[in-house]
Parts: sequence; C-alpha cells; structure tokens
Amino acid sequence: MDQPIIRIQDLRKSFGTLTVIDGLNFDVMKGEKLALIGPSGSGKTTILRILMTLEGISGGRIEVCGEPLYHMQRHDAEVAADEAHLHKMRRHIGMVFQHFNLFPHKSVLQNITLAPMLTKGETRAVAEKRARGLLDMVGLADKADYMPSQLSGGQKQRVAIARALALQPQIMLFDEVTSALDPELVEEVLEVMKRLAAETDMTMLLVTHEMGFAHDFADRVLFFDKGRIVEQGPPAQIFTAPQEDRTKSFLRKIIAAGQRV
Amino acid sequence: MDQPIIRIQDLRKSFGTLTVIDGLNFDVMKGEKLALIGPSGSGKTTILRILMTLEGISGGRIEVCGEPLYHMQRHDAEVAADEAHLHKMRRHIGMVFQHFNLFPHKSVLQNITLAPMLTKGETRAVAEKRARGLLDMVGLADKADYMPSQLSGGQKQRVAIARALALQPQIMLFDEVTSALDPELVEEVLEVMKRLAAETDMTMLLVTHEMGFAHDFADRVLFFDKGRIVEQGPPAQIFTAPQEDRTKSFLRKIIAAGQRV
Amino acid sequence: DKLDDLKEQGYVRIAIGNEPPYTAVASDGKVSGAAPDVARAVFEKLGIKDLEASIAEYGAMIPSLQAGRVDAITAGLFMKPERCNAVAYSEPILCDAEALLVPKGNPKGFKSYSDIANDAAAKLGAPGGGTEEKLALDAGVPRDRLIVVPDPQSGLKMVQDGRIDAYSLPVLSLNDLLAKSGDANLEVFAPVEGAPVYCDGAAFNKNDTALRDAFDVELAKLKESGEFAKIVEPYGFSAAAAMSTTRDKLCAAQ
Amino acid sequence: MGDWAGYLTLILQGAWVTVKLTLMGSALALVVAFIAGLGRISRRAPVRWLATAYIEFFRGTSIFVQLFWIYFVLPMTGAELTPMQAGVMALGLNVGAYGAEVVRGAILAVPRDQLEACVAVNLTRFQRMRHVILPQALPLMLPTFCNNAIELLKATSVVSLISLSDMTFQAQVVRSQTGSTLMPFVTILLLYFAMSSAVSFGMRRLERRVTRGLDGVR
Amino acid sequence: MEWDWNFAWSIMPTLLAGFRITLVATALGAIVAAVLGLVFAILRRSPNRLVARGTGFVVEFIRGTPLLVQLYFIFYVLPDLGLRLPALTAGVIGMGLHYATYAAEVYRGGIEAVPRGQWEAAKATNLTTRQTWLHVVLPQAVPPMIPAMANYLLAMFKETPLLSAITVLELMNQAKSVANSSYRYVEPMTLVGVMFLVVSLISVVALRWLERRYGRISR
Ligand SMILES: Nc1ncnc2c1ncn2[C@@H]1O[C@H](COP(=O)(O)OP(=O)(O)OP(=O)(O)O)[C@@H](O)[C@H]1O
Ligand SMILES: Nc1ncnc2c1ncn2[C@@H]1O[C@H](COP(=O)(O)OP(=O)(O)OP(=O)(O)O)[C@@H](O)[C@H]1O
Ligand SMILES: [Mg+2]
Ligand SMILES: [Mg+2]
Repeated sequence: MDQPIIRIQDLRKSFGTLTVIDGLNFDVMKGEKLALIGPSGSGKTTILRILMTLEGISGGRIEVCGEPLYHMQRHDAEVAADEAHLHKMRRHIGMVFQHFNLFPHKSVLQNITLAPMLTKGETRAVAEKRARGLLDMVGLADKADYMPSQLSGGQKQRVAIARALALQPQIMLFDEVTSALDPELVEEVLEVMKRLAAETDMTMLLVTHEMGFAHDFADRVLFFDKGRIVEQGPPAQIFTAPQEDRTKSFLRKIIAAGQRV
Repeated sequence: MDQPIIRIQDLRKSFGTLTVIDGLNFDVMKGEKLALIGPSGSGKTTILRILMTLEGISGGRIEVCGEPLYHMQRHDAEVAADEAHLHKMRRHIGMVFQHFNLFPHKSVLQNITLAPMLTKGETRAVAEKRARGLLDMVGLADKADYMPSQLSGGQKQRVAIARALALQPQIMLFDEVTSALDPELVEEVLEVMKRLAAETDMTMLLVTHEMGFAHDFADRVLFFDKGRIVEQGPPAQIFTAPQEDRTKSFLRKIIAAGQRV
Repeated sequence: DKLDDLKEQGYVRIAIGNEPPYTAVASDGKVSGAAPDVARAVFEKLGIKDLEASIAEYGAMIPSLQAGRVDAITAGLFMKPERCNAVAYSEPILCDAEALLVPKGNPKGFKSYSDIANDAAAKLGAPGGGTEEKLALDAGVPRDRLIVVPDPQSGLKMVQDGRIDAYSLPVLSLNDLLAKSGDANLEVFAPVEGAPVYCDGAAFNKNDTALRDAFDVELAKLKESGEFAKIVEPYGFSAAAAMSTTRDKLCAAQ
Repeated sequence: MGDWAGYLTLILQGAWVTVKLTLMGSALALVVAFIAGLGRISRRAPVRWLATAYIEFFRGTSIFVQLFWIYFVLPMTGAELTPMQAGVMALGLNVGAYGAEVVRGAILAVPRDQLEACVAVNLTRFQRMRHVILPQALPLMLPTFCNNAIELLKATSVVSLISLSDMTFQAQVVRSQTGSTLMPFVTILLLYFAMSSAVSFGMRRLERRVTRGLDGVR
Repeated sequence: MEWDWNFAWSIMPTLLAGFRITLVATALGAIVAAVLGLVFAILRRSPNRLVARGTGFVVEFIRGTPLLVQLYFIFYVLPDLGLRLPALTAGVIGMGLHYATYAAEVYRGGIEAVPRGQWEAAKATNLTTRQTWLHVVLPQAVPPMIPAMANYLLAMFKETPLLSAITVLELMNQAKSVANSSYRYVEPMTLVGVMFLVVSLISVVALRWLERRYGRISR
C-alpha cells in the first residue's frame, strides 16, 4: 500500500479551556475523496483549518506528503515549525471557504492569477493562460473581467474553486462550499466539484451538510461528533446502514429537514 | 362566502426604477393558510413587508379586516394613511422574520412582554402569564430568563414566533423562518409552526423554500415569478401536477438541490 | 450711576496683565504689583473695599472692558492716541521708557529701533499690538523680522535661545524679567533712543467717564499726599514722572 | 525664584478649574449631542435643518472663534455670562456638535432589522426609540464619547483666552512669576495625562456595565 | 462696536497673508501625521512586547494632553536640551505628532476592518506576510480610511490658531495683531470665523464626496 498523503496522529486542539479535538487519528491516501459529516460544532471546520495552517494545534502530529506539517528538523531535533516551513508546506494544500473570501478589489482573473504570479513567480501570460482554462472549466470564461461584487453567490464560489486550483495543490479542502448559497445556485457549484472529483486525482477533503452530494462524491465518509470520529466507511454503508446510534439519529434529522417534496 | 380578511387589488410596488410588483390581485380568507413560493427576487418578501407596513406601496389598494390599509377616510375623502392609522391597522398583523430580529438587550421573557405592555397597556403580570404560556407552547419554558445571545438559532426563531403571537394578531406572516438555521435545527421550528397551523384559526401567509413543509402546511400555494402569480392552487396540484412551464422548471431545480439522500 | 452700583456691589473688577512688576502674583495666588496696588488704594478712597483682579492677555483687555466684563484696566496699558479713543483713561499712573533685552555686551550695538531696522539679519521680539511693535514698525522694522511674542517669559527664552536678537518691553519689566532669570549672559539696554516715555492710566469704558472723573479726583489726592510714591516706588516706578505729565498731553502725542 | 509648593498650589487651583470646566462642559455636550443628534434624524425637515446648521456651524468654525463670540460678542446683545459660563457654553456646544454626529451614527448603526421588528410588534415611534433603539445604540456611542470627553478636556486650555484661570493659564502665570519654563509645563503635562487617563478609565468601566448582556450580539 | 466694512476690507490682505501660513502649516502637519501615524500603527502591532507597549504609552500620552502645552514644550523647553527649531517647524512637528496619534487609530481601524476571511484566503493561496499586506490588506484598508483621515485634516486645520502661542504668524495671530493695534475686534475675529467656516463647509462637501467614493467597499 502507498504512503498516506495526510497522516493525522493523536491530534489535539483547544480554544482556551474548550477542547474541540481530542486525540484524533486518521490517514488519507493520495487521490482519496473524503467527506466529513457531523453535527454543528463537531470540529469539522477546525480540522480543515488546521490542515490549511489557519489554526495552530495543541498537540499531536500531522504529516502531509511525508513531511511533518507543524514540526521541522533543526540541528537533529524536531522543533515547532516556523513561518518559512509553513509557507513551504502550504504549497501542497488549497482551500475553498464557505464565504468564498474572494479579494473584492481584484477582478475575477486577477483573483486567480495573483497567487501564482506572486508565490511561484509565474509570468502574467502563463498565469492568465491557466486562469482562463480554469474559468472555462468552472463555466465562467466570459466573466474574467468582472469584479466579485458583480457575481452571484454560485459564480463567486466557482471563482474561489478556480483560484484554489490555480496553485495546483495536491490536496484540496472544501468547507461547506454551498451552504451560503441560494438553493437554486447550489447545483451549479456541486456540478463543478463533481466533475473535478471525476477528472483529477487530487486528494479532496469535503465538509458538507448535503448528504446526497457527500454520497455521490466521496470514497469514504467520516462521521464526526464532539471532535472524534464516531463512524467511518464507504458512503453506501454510512448512509444506508449506519452502525452507531449517534449517526442514525443525525441522519434521521437531516433527512427529515431536507427531503421534503 | 365570507368577506376575505386580506384583499389585494392591483397592487404595484417599485424601488426607484425597478418595478417589483406590477398589478397583483389576490384575496385571503379568514383562517386560510397560504404558502408563497417562487424563485429568488420574485417579490415574495416584498408582499409580506408591504402587509406589515414595512414598505409603502406605489399603487393599488389593500384591505385588511375590511378596512383599507394604506388609505383612510378624512372629511369624506380617502387619503393616504398616516402613522396613527397604520398603528391601528398593525394590531391585526404579526410577522416572523428570517433573521429572528429579537431584541438583543432584552431577555427572552422581556422580548415577548415588551410589546403587549407598551402597546396594549397590559400589566406585567398579565403579559408575563401569557408569555410563559407561549414559551411553553414553543417548548422553551425553561429559557424565559436567557438572553437571545445564549440561544441557538432554532430557539431564537421559536422565541420570535412567541413574540409575534403575544400580540394575538389575526394574521401571521412568516418570511423564510428556517432558512437562516442549521439543518438540524429546522425541524424544531417547523414542528412548532405545524402545531400552530393545526390548533388556531389564525390566517397565515408563509414564504418558504422548504417545499415539503409548504406542502404539509398550506391550504393554497401561490407560485410567484417576477412579481406576479404564475400559478396557484392546492398544494397537491401545484407540487404534483403543475401546469406552467416556469413552475415545473423551478420545482425541478429545487428538487435536484434539496432531495439528495 | 456706575460708582453707586459698584459701591453697592462692594467690589470692582479690574483686568491686569501677567507682567511683573506691573503685576505680581504671589505663590499663594494673591495679586499685587504696582498697578493693582494703586487701583486698590484709589478705589478704597472711593468707598469700594474689594478688588477682584483677573489676569488677562493684553489683547483681550479692551474687548473685556467694552463687553462690560471688567470695570477698569490697570495693567500698564500705555496711553496712546488710538487707545484714548477706545477707552476713557484716568490721569497717568505708571510711567516707563522702552528698553531692549539683548545678549551681554549688546554685540550688535542696538540702541534704537532704527538700528534694528537697518540690520537686515536682526530679529526683534515684541508683544502683539503693543507700543513696542508700533514703534518698531514706524522705525522701519519689516513685519517678517518683527516677531510677535505672547508673553515676557517667552521673549526672554527666545533671546536666550538665540531665536531673536532683541526683545523690547518697558524698562522695569525687562529689569524684573532679567533679575528673575538670573541669566548673566543678557543685559538690558535702556532707554531705547528716540522712543518716548509712556505712562499708563486706569482705563474705563467710554460710557463711564463719571467714574473715571471720580477716580481722577482721588488719584490726585493720593499723589499729593505722597502715598502714591510710597506705593509705586518700591516697584521701581517714578512717581515724579507720572506727576509731571497729563492725560491730555499723552493722548495728543504722536 | 520661589516657593515651588506655593506655585504648585496655584497650578492645582487651575487644575480644579479645568476639572470643573470638563465636567460641566461634558454634561452640556451630552445633552446637546442627544438633542441635535435626534434632531438630525427627525422626520420634520425644519428640525433637521436646524440641527444640521448647528452641527456644521460648530464643527466648522474654530473653538477660538466660538469662544470669542460667546464671550465678547454675545454680551453686546444683552446676554451676560460669567467667564465660567461662557467657557462651559463654548466647550459644551462645540463638543456637543461632534457628539451629535456620534448619536446619529450609533442610532443608524442599530440594524434596520430592529426597527422592523418594532414595527411588526406595533410599537410607537417613541417606544421604538426609548425601549429598543437607544438601549442598543448607547454602547456604540460610549467609546467615541470617551474620546470626545478627552478632546473637551484638552480644549479647556484655550479658555485662557477669556481670562479663566485654568491649568494652562496658571502655568503661564507661574512661568512669569518664577522665570522657570520647564517645571510648570512638565507639571501640567502630567496632570492633563492623569485627568485623561481617569476619563478613559471611568468610561471603560461604564462601557463594561452598559454592554453586559449584550455579548455576542454584534 | 459697529461693523465697519471699510475696515474689514482694509485688513483683508493681512489676514490672507496669515491664512497662507495656516494652510502651509496644515499641509505640512498632515504629511508628518500621515507618515508618523503609520509608524505608530506598525510599532503598536510589533511582536516585541516592549516596543508595542512603549509605543502605546507614548501615543496615549500625546493623545491625553493638550496640543497647546505640547507646542510650548517643543518650542520653549526643547532648546534647553539643545534642540532649537524654527517656529513654523516646531508647530508642524507638534501638530504632526499630535495628529499622528489619531492617524494611527485610523490605520488600525482600517486594517482591522479587513475581514478575517481575507487574511485566511491570502494564507490559503500561500502569499507571504509582505505580499498579504501589499496586495490584499492595504488595498482594501486604505480607501475606507480616507474619509476619517480627511476629517482629522480638517480638525488640524481648525487647531492652527494654537500656533500663535509659539509666534507663528498664522491667521489667528494676524487677526489678534490687527485687533490689538486697531482696538477693533469684531471685524478681524468675525472674518477669521468666516474664513474657517468657508473652508470647513467646502471640506464638508468634499468629505461627503470622499465618503461616497471610498467609504464603502463592496464585497
Ligand atoms: N476561534 C475559535 N475560538 C473558540 N472556539 C472556537 C473557535 N473556532 C471554533 N470554535 C469552537 O470549536 C467547536 C468546533 O467548531 P467547528 O467550526 O470546527 O465545528 P463544525 O463541525 O465545523 O460545525 P458547523 O457544522 O457548525 O460548521 C465549536 O464548539 C466552536 O464553537
Ligand atoms: N429596499 C429595496 N430596494 C431596492 N430593491 C429592492 C429592495 N427590496 C427588494 N428589492 C428588490 O425587489 C425584488 C424582490 O425582492 P424580494 O425580497 O421581495 O424577493 P423574494 O421573492 O423574497 O426573494 P428571496 O427568495 O431571495 O428572498 C428583488 O429584485 C430585490 O432586489
Ligand atoms: Mg463548520
Ligand atoms: Mg425573500
């Protein structure tokens, strides 16, 4: 078997006195599509944010692409990572946020080309070429020169996906990328993501409340509660034959609220 | 047949140059439960806001409980209503908002008793007694002394419903009361509303994207597009055998996005 | 009339400057100095026991009088024709000549305002709108070399710091200033050549000439009795100078 | 050269005048700020114009000029004010104009939702303001009010123009009488700083009291 | 005291000369304040506790004490310590320093108003700290600051009369000189008031425009 691309060992995270993640372990294989589901406050977002280095850790160890994320070697000892190490590691990872977080003062095209030009030293021509390709893929080829404020939520989110892809990370993190969208706009974003999952061998971690989408998208589903994995397995098993009571009751409620026509 | 409790005649509403409602006509019977559905921007919220007198009208006429809402008699002529007339008419109507709009500086109990004490001159004792009864009904009897910030979204919305009910209006308006809630919390609010619909003969107008709930809740469904009623009828007909193309395509999209497990 | 009002009220409000020896404020806040002391003596004779002295900027004094905020000014506000038009002066009280505060040995040899006007690099400090400013301007000192100094202490400091080459005030003011500073590197050149001796008087509102006349009567008695000299001479002022001239002369002078 | 202790007392007397000016000026400013701030958002156009004229005038001209007018020009119209009254009036009206904008801003910053909720439960205009809008606007105003109070404290030093013996003025007197520049100025710098620190300390405590129970709202 | 048009007219050239100095002092002071304010704002965010706290204290001290006293200090006390500044320079530095403490607050507010999501997006696209500031944060933080900065510019303009205390011959000082030598106060003082008012009213219109132009950024 391959080396896992993400390895989480005994991860702990507290905010002040509140322990949000307490001794978490799991591995992710290269190319795997993972869906993280679970009730509000169970720590799903926190895990993605930790992987993106937006949040520090309180304990444990994470390896990404075979290298420790929050630690580094110095004079034969392993010490806490500095900003330079984090910067290097972030090359491997991209993230799409619930609220898009586009740069409002830059055009759609500039949103996508900014980081490649600055962090990889790409020329404008190269960066723009790839950006246009990505915009084409997310179905927004004609919106390159729009400002984010001129786009609908669904369009914004598709730009955000293109922006993250532009850096060609090996791992993509998606945090409830449709939950801030009007119901009618959800579909267009999920469409893009489904295609992405099918066409690339990128590793993907997805946090979502859209159970149907999680089902179609994921190779493996992790059900979280209170910062721990309660149950995991292939979607067919989790959604149709959950083992744990907590999983069952969660799915029952979601279904009652969501599936109403 | 009874006199309708709401009668909307040739209603027009523009924001600046944008005409949002253009020649709308419909009546609501006493005790009727109406669901307003339709795509984003079709004017559903605007209609409720006009009924609540949060927005003025640009033309047409509305009668509530047999009296004109935006007009009044003065010296034998009908003139635009003044604040005093609106104040009088608002007695008949209550509204629950998408974002709850609780008063953050008042406790749950005070949120409910404030208006009855101020507008109807009820004593604290009377107002609190009814408030506690209402809190009991919405399942929050033990939260009377909490501040809104200490409640979950679902709890906030149930308080907001109790607050509107405390004034004992004849007509209740609900504008997407669950769309700002976490999926797991939607059910508890819909539960309360279902009970309310079953137990009282209050007239209710509901704007929602929860088609399942609209189906269970309403006596009649109005499908709006671009400020006009495209189609109306009993839920069974609208949801299972829509006549208009616009209705069909709308329902198809909503179903694709919503029904995923 | 005004005098009766003041008697009834029991006190008179005067404006004084913040410039020893015309004014002195003791560390307990008690106001003395030549100008208030004379005023106190005269008003006592007029039957008004108390003096309520408030320190004001020179520039604010005449407006205060005109606005009825004070009943009189006794502050070393020298009589000059324009001022005589603006207020009603008593007979002369405190007389003094103009002087220059300069570095020790008067290195640039300033003896008159025209000396300063002729030295293209020289800067002169003087109170804004004061007699010295007017004399210097008349002697041809250009506006941009004539620095408006807010108060004597600032003027002293500016000479010490070399910001100005000379600072002009009446002789006694500068003497007092220099004595207090204890600075051996400065000296007072007095009197400025070509500058007349000026005298101040108590200034009243133009409408209160009756009060002014009453004041004059008592002031004359005070001068006669020698009491006047006893008050002003300890401060360094010459009683004889004040008694040798009159308001009419001073107000007519150019 | 002299008796430092005595002259220090003189400066402290000035400090007392400064404190009185600050307290009374702030009280006046507060009242004026609410009147003009509410006037600014009145439904009646003439009230709005009046409030706007007052605010723009007092924010537009320098406090020196205002002080001068109030002290020297107003008496000619028959209104006789003591220097203290004139000082308080100038400071209060000047800072009140700034405060009015704070009041207006804070009221407008209360989310529109709240106003709509008030309409939906049928409160009258006065009830909305009194029970819902102002209680929420107040905590938003306090930090700026604190700054305004400190501005007012600092502005008291200009009253020396109208011969009020405030702290700065007394320092000038001491400077003339003793010939020392350093000592009086250092003393009053420290005293001013102590006063402004006291103002911000008091305001912070007040703020904590007013915002209690409002946590997590905004 | 009656209003005398002839007199008012005759003193206009003098007052306008003072007005020029007032404008020069304001402009120079504004530049000092803008630059120094940024320095204060950055030092206050320094990871070095001592630097951050020390700057914080200095800023609080300057902001808690009157500009007038600070001007006296700079002009009359600093020469004792060997630093003798010309009057206008001292005034510009004094005003600049004083208003820099306000500008620092504006910078801080503008920076904090940039949503956290923007910092996070910058990190997620792996920009360095410098790149984040330069390309993401400052372009969003600066435009909303402009109205507040303009406001302080106006406030500073109105405080220039304080410079008369350190012998700068600005508008108010000229007016006082005129008043002292002519014994007419109403005309010069009123004219000064009118000049201030005219500038302020023009500024208010300009400010409104700036607020509309830069006050809000659509996200
Ligand atoms: N910056 C923070 N400071 C304090 N507590 C935090 C912070 N971020 C998250 N938390 C807490 O950590 C817990 C887990 O939060 P997290 O956002 O990871 O949950 P989640 O599973 O993503 O929930 P949701 O489905 O609502 O997004 C919650 O209790 C939350 O309140
Ligand atoms: N205050 C306003 N000013 C200008 N336009 C407005 C205003 N309020 C609503 N509109 C416009 O009126 C139209 C109808 O809005 P409305 O909120 O009633 O739609 P809706 O059917 O409730 O949509 P949604 O499902 O998104 O809530 C929209 O185009 C909206 O942009
Ligand atoms: Mg989350
Ligand atoms: Mg709506």
